[in-house]
Amino acid sequence: LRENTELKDRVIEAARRSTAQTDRVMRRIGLDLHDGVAQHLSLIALRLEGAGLAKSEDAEIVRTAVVNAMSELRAISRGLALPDIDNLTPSEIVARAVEDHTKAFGSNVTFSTGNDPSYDIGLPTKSALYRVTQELLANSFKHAHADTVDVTLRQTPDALQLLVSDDGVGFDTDTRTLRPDGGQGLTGITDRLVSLGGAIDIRSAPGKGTTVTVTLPHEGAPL
Amino acid sequence: LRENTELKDRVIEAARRSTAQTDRVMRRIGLDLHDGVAQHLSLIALRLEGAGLAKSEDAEIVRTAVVNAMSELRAISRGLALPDIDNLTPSEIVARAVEDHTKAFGSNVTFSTGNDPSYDIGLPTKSALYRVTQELLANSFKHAHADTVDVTLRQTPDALQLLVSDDGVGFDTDTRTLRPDGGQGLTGITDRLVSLGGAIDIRSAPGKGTTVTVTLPHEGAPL
Amino acid sequence: MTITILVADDHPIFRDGLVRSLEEDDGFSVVGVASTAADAIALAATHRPDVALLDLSMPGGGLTAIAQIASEKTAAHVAMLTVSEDGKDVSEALRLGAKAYILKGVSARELRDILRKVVDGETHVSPGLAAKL
Ligand SMILES: Nc1ncnc2c1ncn2[C@@H]1O[C@H](COP(=O)(O)OP(=O)(O)OP(=O)(O)O)[C@@H](O)[C@H]1O
Ligand SMILES: Nc1ncnc2c1ncn2[C@@H]1O[C@H](COP(=O)(O)OP(=O)(O)OP(=O)(O)O)[C@@H](O)[C@H]1O
Ligand SMILES: [K+]
Ligand SMILES: [Mg+2]
Ligand SMILES: [Mg+2]
Ligand SMILES: [Mg+2]
Repeated sequence: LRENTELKDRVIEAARRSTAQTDRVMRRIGLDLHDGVAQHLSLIALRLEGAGLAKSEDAEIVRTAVVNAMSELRAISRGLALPDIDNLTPSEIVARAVEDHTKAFGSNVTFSTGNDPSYDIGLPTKSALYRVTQELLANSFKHAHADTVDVTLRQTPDALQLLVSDDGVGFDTDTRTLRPDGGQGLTGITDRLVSLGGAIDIRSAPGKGTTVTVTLPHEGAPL
Repeated sequence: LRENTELKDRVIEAARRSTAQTDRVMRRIGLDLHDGVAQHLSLIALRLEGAGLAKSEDAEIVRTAVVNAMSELRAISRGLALPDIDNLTPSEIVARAVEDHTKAFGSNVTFSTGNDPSYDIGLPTKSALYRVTQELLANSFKHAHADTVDVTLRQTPDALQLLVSDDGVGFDTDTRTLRPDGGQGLTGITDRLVSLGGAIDIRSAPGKGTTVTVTLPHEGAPL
Repeated sequence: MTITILVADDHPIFRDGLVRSLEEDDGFSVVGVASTAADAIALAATHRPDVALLDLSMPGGGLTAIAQIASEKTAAHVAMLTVSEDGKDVSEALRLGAKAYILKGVSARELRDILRKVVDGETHVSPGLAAKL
């Protein structure tokens, strides 16, 4: 029995490690890109103006390529970096994820929320809240072809409940979720939630839209 | 008892997921960088002359910045991508990792190996062999300040044994390894090995150098 | 004499810049533009260019295109233009029959100089890559 409990702890610990590892790789790459490539590109942009480009078609091509390179780099970095959410409440965090998503993709998302708790939740729970919202919105945008996406955050005394629901194409949850090769998204989310004692429930069927319900205990993780 | 075996499987499965997840994130970012930023930069290099800043001082700054941005991007992509090792034998893979390391860092590494098995090992085991060698050499280079680093690959009928040993500063293995915040390296390696039924053993002490021994069963993973 | 070129690259914006970089010089004429290995192979057979200038990572794979174009001799010369500096890619490309391996990051003028040399029968590998062979 004791061995059993130990093994259960190791499952949670392994999920936690997986999440931490992914975060670390992402942060590292984000920093490398920011400190290296992004700085050189900024310099290019700066000096091109100073050099007083001729009014040639090539000048326009180069200028556009600089803008494109920078915005692609920013998009990649945005996916890698977590914004500064340490001092935000749960509903502010979800609102931020919704805002970042609609700014980037121009899609139509509604958000409703209740009262925030009067105490602070831990940073791992905050990160999970942001990343999970980000990924679920990305899925609805990429796969669902939905007209509307609704995000709801409910708060009970001991848990957060996040619902992301779309009226899009839906999918067969038996075959499409958590396949080892099925994209990083839902697998990554699940690891993140398991490591914090949380859970995910996916309701979908072809033609019926998708509703994902995520539960996260307030207290956060057995860290 | 059955629950017990199930839980053990889940620990291995979680480690495997962690590794796969990290690989996927890295591959995805590598592709995004290659298809986006790198192509725009290439276009800038191609058309800069035509853009009318051929002779100014700024032109030289811009040209240098383009070259620098591209070489940083290549360095990041190099770290992200796994070279083409599908058709290599275990000793060729380790030799390749050693060669890539010495080319990049100009450090002094010796490599000795025995006979390769006459059958093929799986791709997950091959990837693990390359990544583990890459990370252990990077650690010896970054942390050890060693004069020499020796890499040895031994092959028994059912396992590969890789030793990476340096005569550098060493470290206290109790406090420095597998800390959740202790860098992606040793934690990532351990997950990779656990997922394949392998193991890692680290012998080090301040001032005494470091020897890491990695064992990987030939048969590879419970995939 | 005008050098005829077939261009194959799956990145449309870069490809346009590439075509422009050749067309702007009276010595070059782009006779075909492809974005996949299959298109490149077919267009080479149709136009028989002096040089097939191929991207490495495009649908179907640049290596496949080299193999076919070089073995059927539908282009007089094959040259690679790619961001990959992987030694394996370089040696494989040359083994399959490419006469030049050029890293993206070249300027239009450098590129044209290299292509002229290739047509004259020279082999070219971008500096720094030769060490990887
Ligand atoms: N809201 C949705 N509507 C329709 N299909 C969905 C939705 N969410 C997920 N899916 C299906 O489930 C699959 C798995 O999703 P998951 O997020 O794990 O991977 P992905 O989005 O394909 O890739 P990644 O997240 O790594 O970019 C998707 O490929 C898609 O087929
Ligand atoms: N060969 C070595 N010699 C001396 N110290 C080492 C050696 N290998 C590892 N260490 C110590 O162990 C720590 C953990 O190593 P690990 O590879 O996990 O992380 P890192 O190298 O610091 O970061 P990352 O691998 O993410 O770049 C290192 O920071 C270093 O202090
Ligand atoms: K022309
Ligand atoms: Mg997804
Ligand atoms: Mg390390
Ligand atoms: Mg391409």
